[in-house]
Amino acid sequence: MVSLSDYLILSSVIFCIGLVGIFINRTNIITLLMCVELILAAVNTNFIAFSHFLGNEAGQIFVFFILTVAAAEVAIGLAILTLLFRVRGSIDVDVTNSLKG
Amino acid sequence: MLENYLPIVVFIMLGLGFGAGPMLIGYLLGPSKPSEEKNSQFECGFPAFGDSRMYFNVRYYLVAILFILFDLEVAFVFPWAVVQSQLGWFGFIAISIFLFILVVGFIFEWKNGALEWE
Amino acid sequence: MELLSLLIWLPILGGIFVILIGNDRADTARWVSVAISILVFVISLSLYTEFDSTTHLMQFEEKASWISQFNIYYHLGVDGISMPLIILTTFSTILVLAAGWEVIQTRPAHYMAAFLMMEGLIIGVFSALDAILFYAFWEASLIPMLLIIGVWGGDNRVYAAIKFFLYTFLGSVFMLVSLIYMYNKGGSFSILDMHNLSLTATEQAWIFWAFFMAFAVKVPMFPVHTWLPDAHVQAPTGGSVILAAIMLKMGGYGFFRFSLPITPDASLEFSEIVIILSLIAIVYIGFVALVQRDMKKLIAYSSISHMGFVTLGVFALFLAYQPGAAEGALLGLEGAMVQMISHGFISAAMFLVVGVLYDRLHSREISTYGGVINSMPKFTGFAVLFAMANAGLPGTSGFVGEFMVILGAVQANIWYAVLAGTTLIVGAAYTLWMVKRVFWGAITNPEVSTMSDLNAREFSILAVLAVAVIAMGIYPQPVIEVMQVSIEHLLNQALVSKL
Amino acid sequence: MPEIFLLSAIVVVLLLDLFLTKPFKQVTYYLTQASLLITGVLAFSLMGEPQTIIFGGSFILDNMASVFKVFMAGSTMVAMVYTRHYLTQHSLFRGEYFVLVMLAVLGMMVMISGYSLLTLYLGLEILSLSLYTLIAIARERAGAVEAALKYFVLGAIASGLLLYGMSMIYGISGSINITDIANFATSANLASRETLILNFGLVFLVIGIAFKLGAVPFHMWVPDVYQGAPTSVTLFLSTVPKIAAVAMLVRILVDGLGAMHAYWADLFMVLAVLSIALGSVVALMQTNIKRMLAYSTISHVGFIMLGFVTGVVSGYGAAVFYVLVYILMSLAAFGMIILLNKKGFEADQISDFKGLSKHSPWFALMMLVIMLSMAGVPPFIGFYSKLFILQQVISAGFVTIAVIAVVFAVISAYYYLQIIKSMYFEDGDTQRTITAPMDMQLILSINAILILAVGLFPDFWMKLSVSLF
Amino acid sequence: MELWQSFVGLVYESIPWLDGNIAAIIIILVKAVALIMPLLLTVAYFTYAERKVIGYMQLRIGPNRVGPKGWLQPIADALKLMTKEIIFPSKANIYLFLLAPILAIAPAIAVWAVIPFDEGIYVTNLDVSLLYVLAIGSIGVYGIILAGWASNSKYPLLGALRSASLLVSYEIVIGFALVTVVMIAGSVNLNTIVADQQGGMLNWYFIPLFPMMIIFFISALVETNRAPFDVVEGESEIVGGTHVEYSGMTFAVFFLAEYANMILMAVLAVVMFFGGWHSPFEGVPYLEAVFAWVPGIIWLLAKSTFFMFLYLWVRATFPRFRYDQIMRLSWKVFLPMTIVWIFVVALMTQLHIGPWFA
Repeated sequence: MVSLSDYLILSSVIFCIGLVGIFINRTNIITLLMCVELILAAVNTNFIAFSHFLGNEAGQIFVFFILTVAAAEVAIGLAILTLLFRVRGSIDVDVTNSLKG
Repeated sequence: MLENYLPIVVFIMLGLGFGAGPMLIGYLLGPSKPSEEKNSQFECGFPAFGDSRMYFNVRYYLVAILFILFDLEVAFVFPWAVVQSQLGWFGFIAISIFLFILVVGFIFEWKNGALEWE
Repeated sequence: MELLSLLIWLPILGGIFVILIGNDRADTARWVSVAISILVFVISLSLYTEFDSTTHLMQFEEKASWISQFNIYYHLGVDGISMPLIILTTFSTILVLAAGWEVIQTRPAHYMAAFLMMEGLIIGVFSALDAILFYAFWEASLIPMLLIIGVWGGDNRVYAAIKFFLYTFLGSVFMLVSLIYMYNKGGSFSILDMHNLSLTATEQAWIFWAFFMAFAVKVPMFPVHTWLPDAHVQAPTGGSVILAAIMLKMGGYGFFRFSLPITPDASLEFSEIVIILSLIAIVYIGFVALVQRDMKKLIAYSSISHMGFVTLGVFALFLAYQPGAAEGALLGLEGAMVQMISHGFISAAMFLVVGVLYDRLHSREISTYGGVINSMPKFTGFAVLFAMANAGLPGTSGFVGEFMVILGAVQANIWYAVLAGTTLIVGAAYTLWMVKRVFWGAITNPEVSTMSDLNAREFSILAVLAVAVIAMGIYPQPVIEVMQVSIEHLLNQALVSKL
Repeated sequence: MPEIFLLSAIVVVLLLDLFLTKPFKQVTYYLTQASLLITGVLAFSLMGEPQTIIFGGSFILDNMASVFKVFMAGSTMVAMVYTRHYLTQHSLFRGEYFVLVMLAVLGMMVMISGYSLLTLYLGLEILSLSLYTLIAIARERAGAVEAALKYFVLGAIASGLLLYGMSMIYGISGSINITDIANFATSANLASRETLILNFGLVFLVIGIAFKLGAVPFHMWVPDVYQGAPTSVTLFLSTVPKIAAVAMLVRILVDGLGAMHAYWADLFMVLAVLSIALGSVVALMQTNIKRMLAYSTISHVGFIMLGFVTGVVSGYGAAVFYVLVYILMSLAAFGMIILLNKKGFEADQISDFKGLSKHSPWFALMMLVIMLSMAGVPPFIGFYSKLFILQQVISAGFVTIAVIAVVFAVISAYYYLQIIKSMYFEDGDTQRTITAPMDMQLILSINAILILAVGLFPDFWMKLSVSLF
Repeated sequence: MELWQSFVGLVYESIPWLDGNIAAIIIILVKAVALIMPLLLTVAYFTYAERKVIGYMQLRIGPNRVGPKGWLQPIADALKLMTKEIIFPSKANIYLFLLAPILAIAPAIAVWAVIPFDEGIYVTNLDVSLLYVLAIGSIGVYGIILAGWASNSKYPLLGALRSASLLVSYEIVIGFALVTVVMIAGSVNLNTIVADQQGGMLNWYFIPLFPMMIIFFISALVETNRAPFDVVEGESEIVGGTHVEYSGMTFAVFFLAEYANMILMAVLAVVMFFGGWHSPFEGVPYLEAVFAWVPGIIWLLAKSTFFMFLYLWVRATFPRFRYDQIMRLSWKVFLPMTIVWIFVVALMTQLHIGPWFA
């Protein structure tokens, strides 16, 4: 049987991949977004695993909402990306450098 | 419970196999005589011009975004739908509020022309 | 309204009123503000007349709950130490306002208002008996000064203004921290309660240095004095006067009100350091003043040097004190007080003198002038008098304070006294040399001959000051009398160990 | 409940705005103001009610919630007054703007009243999503879009981290309700493994919250967003959400994990000191006033966090007081920037303040008050908030921290002085006049005067802040 | 059923060294073969049927050369496709290019795992089988998008974009339409849904959900890129859309997926709205007895065949829609309709109307 810690290890691995991806990715914003999604996936795994092993649905409900919010986030994120593409002609991380102090 | 999912895994594997297998067969059986002309991208009879990764209408994005949102609403409605007959009027009112807000958003999109497609 | 509140808020509200009058009605604004300042002065005189000089207790007390979260009270009161300073403040303000009469043409109403507000705030500083109230007034008084220097100052005013502000701000935040510390320890922000708060030696040391940061900057003492020449030089005449005459006294007052009574043991322990710094200020800065070409700068440095006497007098008491014979210590303390007041008159006068010259030729360089006596004989008379006072000529107020301090210092250590005494020579040297170069001799600059002598306004201002300087020089007794008891009390506080 | 009203109002305004023709677009604005007003009144009417927890433990009504909501509605109204001027000047006036603001307010209200990890998270996201969109509302400005993107990406990461922490807390405590979590955390017989996992989750929660607050080293978005966003959005986002963030912090860390205070206080202390230091120092080099204020915000946030380091009720009260004060000041400061905006002219440089004291002495004076208050000079309100925090910090025994804080406060005073310098000591190149409508001028003046007035009589507010806990 | 049980028993006995898992997998494989082989055959002959039926409708004969009456035509087609060269466009991303057909066909096959053919006849009985169908079904979009993208050519990209937006638009509609089904059945298990329709035609869901049934059917046409909604291929506009660059078996796989999906949609329509394996004559006094011998699976297949025929019929009858018309249909007509109908069904449930909401 799959144990709780297996899930937790899996989720933490996903989480770390997401996090590392964010920090080493210096080129593409879409990749950034995908890394964020990875983090959320890790969180969801966590919640569901806990929920399952605790016998408590709150975690699953939470996941439901996280998914929704993630979707809304993606919607807005893509919209912003589109805008950025329009004003900049590119969606590389490098182009977001006009704001400096 | 979980063993019910084993067939699913097997079927997905099979599905992938049914994709890969025939192509492999085709690759083995068919001839392979590539030429530059043959391998060039399709164009209506003249040499390809421009970048095929062209800009496309932002409406496609819009549809994608709307899809994400509405699909999620569907996902929210499903659990309710399963048990709605047992929830009684409380469930009805709750989902009404939910759908009402959804509809408000829908009207907003509609009025803003997000659903127009020229 | 109680007397002290009236003294604080009348000028502040008056300032707002003057702002409302606006720059367009400049003359009205001028008259109104001078009227207010005179009114305030008159009211403040009743502090003196009704003052009970037989007690060290706070008088004219007012107490109302202000911030009950921290037991902060709107608590005012004066004793013999603060009362003279308040009167000095109200007095100087009139002079300053009058002195700025025609000189200030840009935004005159704002100028006047700034001074009025500052007057109220400074009176607040001197009369606050609650530490936070004190701190609030202390900091708030920076704001008008900042603007006065920055808006109406000289070419380098921005730098000077900001430097002035930041120096004093930096110094005072440490004071704030230690005030809070004491509040947490004693549960009260009342200064009088803090006097009785028992503190360990370490705490006292920290608190002492925190206070020292605040007050030493303000006084200013030797290593942290550099803002003062800039500020004085760049400020308009009125600003310089207020700075020298009053704001510096806030630092000295702080030593009297906070350092000595709250941290007596630390004061004792570190008194030598302070004394040495004071002596450096007195001697070294005196020499620095000697080489100045800018009159204002020269006076600024001489101010630092003179304020050195104040700190010297204050901290010499620990060395001067001998059991059974508190005379020497008392002399030093009183001398410091007297020195503060007299310096208030003298430095104000000196800056006004320079201001008069500056109004004529728009130059503060000593070398611009020469033979001013030829064109401005009346003015030269005053100028020489004040210069003498500045040099500590007997018969002027300058002599009294310095002499008392030196007497106190003698009790402490003869060498301190000797060193301090040199300032009489150095001070005489730079002041008289300046006088010689500016007023005597032949007219080298043709413009000097065109200078007109004092007008009635200038004359009356300088005359009043001259009277004050001489009166205090000849008969300082009234001043000393009112502070006697309070200072004796302070001495007791300073000498009783808290450990 | 005010939330329900606000939600209905949002729907109404959203729909109404769709059907309003151009000449009547202002109706949206007035409706927004009315909705916010009524929301505030409703929240006010709930004040003093005993604490109740509803919706299965996921929603709390207490005094803190009510006070925060009232304050939030009020400050949003003020922000909207300023915003209208900005929007009309820059042709950004759209109905969605106001709807989004109201949505953000709704999200914040949920955050304030949220009493389970889920409601808190949802509130946070409603807020964040609205803010992302608001920033990008100036579609054609590269800076704004870029700011939106940065805020979005970092905000999403922060949410992710926060959620990860939440999942850990949920996993170990078995509940997402703050009440249960608190019971779990206070229960005496925690195994060391359980404490470890709680701590593990806690770290992520703290990081997430620090992100949202903009504390160093999670502050990267703050300057860019403040600078890039349209000023009216910056105004909104620099002010009101701070209350909500603090409320969330209180709910999770104080109410829920108060027993773990010893653990998170250390983290907070580091974050706070770093924020104060970096915010004060880096701001010195800014020429863009929005960016400068961003760094100043970071340093203010440091002070707010210091209040939570103390771990006592009055310390939390001090933090809350600081937030309220900060919002009052920040509103006024950005209001002043907006005031200088003219048709097609985006005032965002410190040099835009040059010579303000000449042509508009009144507002120069107001700005002087605001800046000095931010610097913490008495008698303005900013001083008392710092005083309160310092008092608490010292009373908790962290004298060194207090000294560091005040030293950096002095350093930060320098850049506030830069603005005063521009206004008073320098002359502008061009004569600029104030074109703002009277209502804005009036509200802005009142706002600035409040900084002084509350500064003279801060007692009530301090007591109120402390009474919330 | 008994036969099956004994077969399973036989497997277990004859290969004693097998542990349970491998045995289970083998059993599943056997089931899969039993399911997929007929499916492929159906696909093959569905293409044939299409050409024939449309041919007759257009008064021509259709394929008639290969084998008697052209019966071997599908086989010939398959052989031809197999021996064609697979062209890899020079600018294409080879891996994605090849992944696309796989992603297209895999869901089309995987979905069948949960389809109930008769009471108790299914590969697996998931509690969430309907969700599984929806979830797996939407993966098909990736195949199309990837195909368009990986080809790195204009027409496929255009086709992919169009296709993707169409698919997702109609997926929402299908989702909402199926919500109403779930509302009545109170379950997302396909078996339960079918079982719930027991008791004669009146109990089938297409009666209370008639509009939804129509919407579902039309959406199914769109989802499978069938005429009159085949703008994705749109030979006359974008010369075959996504598949332009595909040849030989790569193309055949797409083709296979499309037809498998069509069949799937037909079956789903039956399962959702037309009582699945239930006989239409249940509860009808005389006929019920007459047709009692017919196994449920036959009914299911018969009904499905009707729908498959309907596909062809529609194709032969209607002209192609314009793209914007299709989009408008989904967003502005179907979507509001489904939402309204959700309310209606909810109300009917609360008011206990008819035999369906007792």
